[in-house]
Amino acid sequence: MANHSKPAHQAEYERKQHKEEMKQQVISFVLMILFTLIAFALVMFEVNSYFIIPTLIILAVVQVAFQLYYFMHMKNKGHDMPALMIYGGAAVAFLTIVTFTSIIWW
Amino acid sequence: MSHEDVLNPKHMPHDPEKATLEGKNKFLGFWFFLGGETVLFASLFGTYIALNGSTQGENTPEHLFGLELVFLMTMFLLTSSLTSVYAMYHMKNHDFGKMQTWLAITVLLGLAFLGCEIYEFYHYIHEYGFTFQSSAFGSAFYTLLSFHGGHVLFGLLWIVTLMVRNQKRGLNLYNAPKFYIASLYWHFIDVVWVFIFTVVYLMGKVG
Amino acid sequence: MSTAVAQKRGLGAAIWDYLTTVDHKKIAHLYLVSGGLFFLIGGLEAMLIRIQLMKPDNNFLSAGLYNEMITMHGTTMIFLAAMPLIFALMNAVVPLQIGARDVAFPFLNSLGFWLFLFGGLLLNVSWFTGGAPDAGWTNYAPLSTTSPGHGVDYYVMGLQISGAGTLIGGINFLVTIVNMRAPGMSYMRMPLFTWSVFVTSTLILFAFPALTVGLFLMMFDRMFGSAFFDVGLGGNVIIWEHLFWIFGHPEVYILILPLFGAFSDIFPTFSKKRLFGYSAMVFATVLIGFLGFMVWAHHMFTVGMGPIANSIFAVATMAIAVPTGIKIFNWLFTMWGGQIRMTSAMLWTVAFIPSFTIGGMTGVMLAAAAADFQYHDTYFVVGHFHYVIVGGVAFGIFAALHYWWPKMFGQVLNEKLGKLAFWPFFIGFHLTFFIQHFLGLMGMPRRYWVFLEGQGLATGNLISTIGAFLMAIGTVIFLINIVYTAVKGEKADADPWENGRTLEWSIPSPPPYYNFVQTPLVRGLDPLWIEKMEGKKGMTPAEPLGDIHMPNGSILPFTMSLGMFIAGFGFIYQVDDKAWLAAVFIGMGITLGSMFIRSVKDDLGYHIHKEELEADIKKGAGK
Amino acid sequence: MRGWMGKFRSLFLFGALTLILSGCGVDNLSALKPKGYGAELLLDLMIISIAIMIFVFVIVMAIYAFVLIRYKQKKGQENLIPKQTEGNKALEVIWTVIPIILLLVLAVPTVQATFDLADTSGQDDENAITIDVIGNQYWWHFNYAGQEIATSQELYIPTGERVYLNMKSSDVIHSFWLPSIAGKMDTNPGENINSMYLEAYEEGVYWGHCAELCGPSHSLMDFRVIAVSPDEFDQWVEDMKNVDPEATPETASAQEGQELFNNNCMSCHAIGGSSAGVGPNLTNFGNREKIAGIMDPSKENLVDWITNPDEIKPGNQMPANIVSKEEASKIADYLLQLKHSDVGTDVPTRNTDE
Ligand code: HEA
Ligand code: HEA
Ligand SMILES: [Cu+2]
Repeated sequence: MANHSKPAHQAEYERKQHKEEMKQQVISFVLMILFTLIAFALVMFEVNSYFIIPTLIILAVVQVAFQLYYFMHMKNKGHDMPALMIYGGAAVAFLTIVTFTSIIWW
Repeated sequence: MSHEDVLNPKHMPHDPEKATLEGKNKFLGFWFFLGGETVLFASLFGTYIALNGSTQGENTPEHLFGLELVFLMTMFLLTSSLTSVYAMYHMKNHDFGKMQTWLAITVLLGLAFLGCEIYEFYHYIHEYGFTFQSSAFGSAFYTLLSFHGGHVLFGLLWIVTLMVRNQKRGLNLYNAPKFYIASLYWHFIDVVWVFIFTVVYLMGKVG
Repeated sequence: MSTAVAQKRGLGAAIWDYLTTVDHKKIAHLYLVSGGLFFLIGGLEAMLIRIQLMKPDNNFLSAGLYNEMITMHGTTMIFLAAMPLIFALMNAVVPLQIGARDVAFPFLNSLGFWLFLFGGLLLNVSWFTGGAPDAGWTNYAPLSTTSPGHGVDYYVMGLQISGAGTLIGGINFLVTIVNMRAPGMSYMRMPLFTWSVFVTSTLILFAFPALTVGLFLMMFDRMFGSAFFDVGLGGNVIIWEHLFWIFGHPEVYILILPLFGAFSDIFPTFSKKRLFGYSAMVFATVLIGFLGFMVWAHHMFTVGMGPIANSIFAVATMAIAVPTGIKIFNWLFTMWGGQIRMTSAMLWTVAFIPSFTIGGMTGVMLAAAAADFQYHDTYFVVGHFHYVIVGGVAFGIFAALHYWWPKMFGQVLNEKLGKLAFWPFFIGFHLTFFIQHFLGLMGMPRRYWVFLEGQGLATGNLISTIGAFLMAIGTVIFLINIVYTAVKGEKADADPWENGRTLEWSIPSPPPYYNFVQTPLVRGLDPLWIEKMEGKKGMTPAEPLGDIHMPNGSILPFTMSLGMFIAGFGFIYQVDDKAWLAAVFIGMGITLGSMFIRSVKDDLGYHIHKEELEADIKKGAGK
Repeated sequence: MRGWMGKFRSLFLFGALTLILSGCGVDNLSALKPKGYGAELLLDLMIISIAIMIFVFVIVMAIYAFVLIRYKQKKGQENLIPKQTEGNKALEVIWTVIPIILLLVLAVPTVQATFDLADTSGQDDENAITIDVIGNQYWWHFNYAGQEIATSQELYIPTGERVYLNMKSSDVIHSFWLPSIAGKMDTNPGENINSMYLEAYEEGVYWGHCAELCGPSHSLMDFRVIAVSPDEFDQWVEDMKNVDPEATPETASAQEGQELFNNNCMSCHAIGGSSAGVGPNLTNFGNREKIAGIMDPSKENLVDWITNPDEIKPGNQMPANIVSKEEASKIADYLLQLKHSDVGTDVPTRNTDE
């Protein structure tokens, strides 16, 4: 399990890897802030169009994907089961929301 | 792996949060729990959307919501997500001190968020007389928001407990998974908030 | 340390041991005993229902009491009897089947049990405090939100607490199955019972949160003046129906799938043949679980969702017949060409096939949306679901208990008494419920306190009541069997059925508290059978003999749940008197305090030393 | 094993026998004896599905019986190890595909019938009869839209014509079920209205039930639908429009009863007109098939009801003991002579033999 005698260069390599990952995370953070800004701007400046609601939703979904894949490391190895369960939950969530936005008002 | 190894490892592995079986179990179990939470919040969102228009003719979303505060809250929470990522970054580099620092910043941002939320509720109740009981919309709004706010509060208590408890003993293979899943929880709270500001506030304003 | 406690003996020590245990085998006992008691209570309620419906215009129960009776019967049977009995089987068997020493979260396992038990107790306290819930187990708003008294409040709090326990249990088993399998036990080598527990746990994970939310909304409406279901303030009563059934339909598969799994293990054992179409069975299980989430609105065909929604849900529902049919035929062909031995366990299993098939078929008939305008809320539906639930779930639990009893208690249940219990129950079951389909079509709605004279319903109801008494006789004989077997006290072998195929039969009955001295190496499906066919006595170990790490027992799960129980009363009665909020604070204080202790106290468990194990092997633990 | 199967068979025979004994239920109540368009359509659909189910069941049981008889372990075979078959692709495909086909066969008429019964577009037609149905704990209110007619508990419709119902509830959810004419539909509280239609083939008094648990007296929330010929129906409409709520009754007792009724009961009930009070509209009460939907229309029963409604329908809204027994008797005299229309009194009632 734990590699008890870790050579120095290995540790160095891992640090580098972590740094690389951190860089990606900062980038995704910047993008998330950007998406948020766009979303708020669309609404605040009353850019009225047919597409505003779908756009808002897409912005939110992309942002959430960044959270999940970068911040929560779902892109990394060993996340098959977490992904399965999150997608399972998301599928049920989707059905639920569709129901409550449509047939509840028969 | 002996207890001695878990509590005072001579060398920290690459992924300290997943180095022990207990850690792996916690990690996976917590993700599964988040899968369930997804459905929980979906049910709340569904209810909110269904009752969106049931305002009894007053205090409609358009009328109530101000986006400035919401924007501020969003920034607090999104940033706190980044700071908790920094904390985990330092955990992986086995730098306990920096991890604690970043966690502390995360906690402060979380508190700022909660403060804004409490102010917002106070404002609605006292300025508009818009309460949990005034209409089905009111019930749905406060329920959804408070479930999220309750998660924030719980997350804060959790992280603070972990920080205080482990202040003296530093990072080890026993507490690393605990820190890690607390940060997962924190990110999930952020995910929910993204949908809240989109569905409740922005779409509410658009009408 | 549980060894030390076990040696102390004495009743007090034994009770303390069970209060603090985190051993999955003991938790299985706890689930079995409490689930069994609740089954008797639910059964007693069923008997009272049947006595009331014995003849037209009967006045045995009053109208209000009757509604309480059906509500508590349904709720008790589903949440407090069937679910925990299933959890008993899961706890007793799954870790053994995958070659694990314990579940992934022993502490949470115990917490799940105590939450369930305290939730169930809370629900049943309502009988003594002025009236049980009376809005049906489905608790539709606004009947439930306007129901006077505190009955529905007990429903809400009781189910919320026990539901939390179930959710915890579900996550625990998911992680156990993913992370704790013995070397060589790939997913496609898992016994079908384990597979179906996996799928069931996933269903629990995704279905229970919807109930949780529904119950919260109901609680807020009843206790804190919100307006989710108050049409006067813009609320919508259909929200409850959707939330309930988004949970409720997967729930019925949560009930049946583990028993499908049990049958899939029992058929091969008593036919001496491997399961026919193993991969198809796995696939069908997963597919049933998946489809189970897309059909909930078939309970709402008459709500007025419109023909489009009705048609979609009708067709989706029918689709479930396909994977279920695959299972039925695979079971039949497992027996085909085998050597069938009719033990009591097999008797229940074999009886399940026609019974459940009838229930499934009436299910498909119900799924024909338009025709449901006639069936819905009539005794046809009551007939349908008792056929699947009693003919599937109850038969399954009886079968599984006979099958795994030796593993759980170290004794084989008496075969003669086993069969003697079966016959009255089986005949009584068909008598009770077959006729109900016709009663429904002849114009008898369900949840009817009385039916009137001159509607042609008297004979059928009388037959139905007689059948229920036969079922009671069968149950009593089963209880006698348990006592008789315990008193007689004959020890069972490790593999008492001689043809055991899966890992649990490779270790003593009952297993030592650490299950496996050495983790076994799995070389294929039905690992024990493979070794036996190669002339070996038992499994080849995958590791050298070494220290075993074990978790510590803890009283905290008990106190956490107790806290919730106390807080539950506080929530219920603070409506009348705000002083009861004190109970909320005390209860939550106990719960959160226990959680706090849990999180700041290191709990690293202990080790069983090699020497101890070697001594055990001498006594026969390794086999 | 043979004994086992034998018992099983006799069980089914027994079931079938009881079925024959009890017939298919009583006329005008049983869904198995349709007297209207909807019920007939649904029975046809049921028969299709039952046929499919019997087909499948016979196959399952045939394999089952064969396997259990043929492969039961015999004495001396205890050590035999059968061949460990893994599966059989061809067989598995067969028992996947055949059910799919059977289900498609069932799905098509299901969808057709679902759309057919949901088609209430006919109510836009000018001549269409549309009735508002309101479920209450524990009685039914019927309002003939556009005509100043309101009744309770008993609904008059013409035969051979589609009558459209627009349904809702004033309190909890109820369900309007008329097994021998049409299916059922829930009445929900709130804004949303459900629609269905009735089309009765023959004249008759049809029995309906509330089918959604609605409180302690749920099982007593019965109603009647009286189908009469279109001409008679027109006559009925005419009669009902010309009700004089103030008409003076003949006997002295009834006159006193009227006085008492006006003073004590009118705050909730109504006679004539379309006002939906808190309680049922009592127009034409003297011709009602049943009192409160469940009791024979004798004076004795009516007095019992007026003095102690809670003992007859537990949990209902009508207060007990507002009047004394003597007063109730006079009110009963008044109510029982309220015969505003003779239409329907000669319609063949339900078949009551068991
Ligand atoms: C263990 C529990 C369980 C199980 C397994 C099922 C299984 C099924 N159920 Fe059932 N159901 C309940 C428990 C269960 N149900 C309960 C408790 C209620 C009432 C709740 C309440 O209102 O209180 C209910 C109510 C209910 C309704 C609503 C009725 C109403 O209220 O009006 C419907 C409607 O579609 C339905 C359908 C089905 C179907 C299609 C299946 C299918 O899964 C069945 C599939 C199986 C088979 C079909 C048999 C084997 C298959 C073959 C041999 C292959 C060939 C077959 C064909 C081609 C047909 N069920
Ligand atoms: C797991 C689920 C389950 C099980 C096993 C059962 C088992 C039985 N059920 Fe139940 N039933 C439901 C779930 C279940 N039911 C549900 C969900 C409803 C709907 C409720 C609602 O409408 O809201 C329902 C409704 C229901 C009704 C309809 C009521 C109505 O609509 O008005 C009827 C009527 O006959 C009935 C009968 C029975 C009978 C006779 C049994 C028998 O099989 C029971 C056999 C067991 C016994 C007979 C136990 C005998 C034990 C003793 C005699 C010893 C007692 C001693 C002590 C307590 C110390 N049930
Ligand atoms: Cu269902």
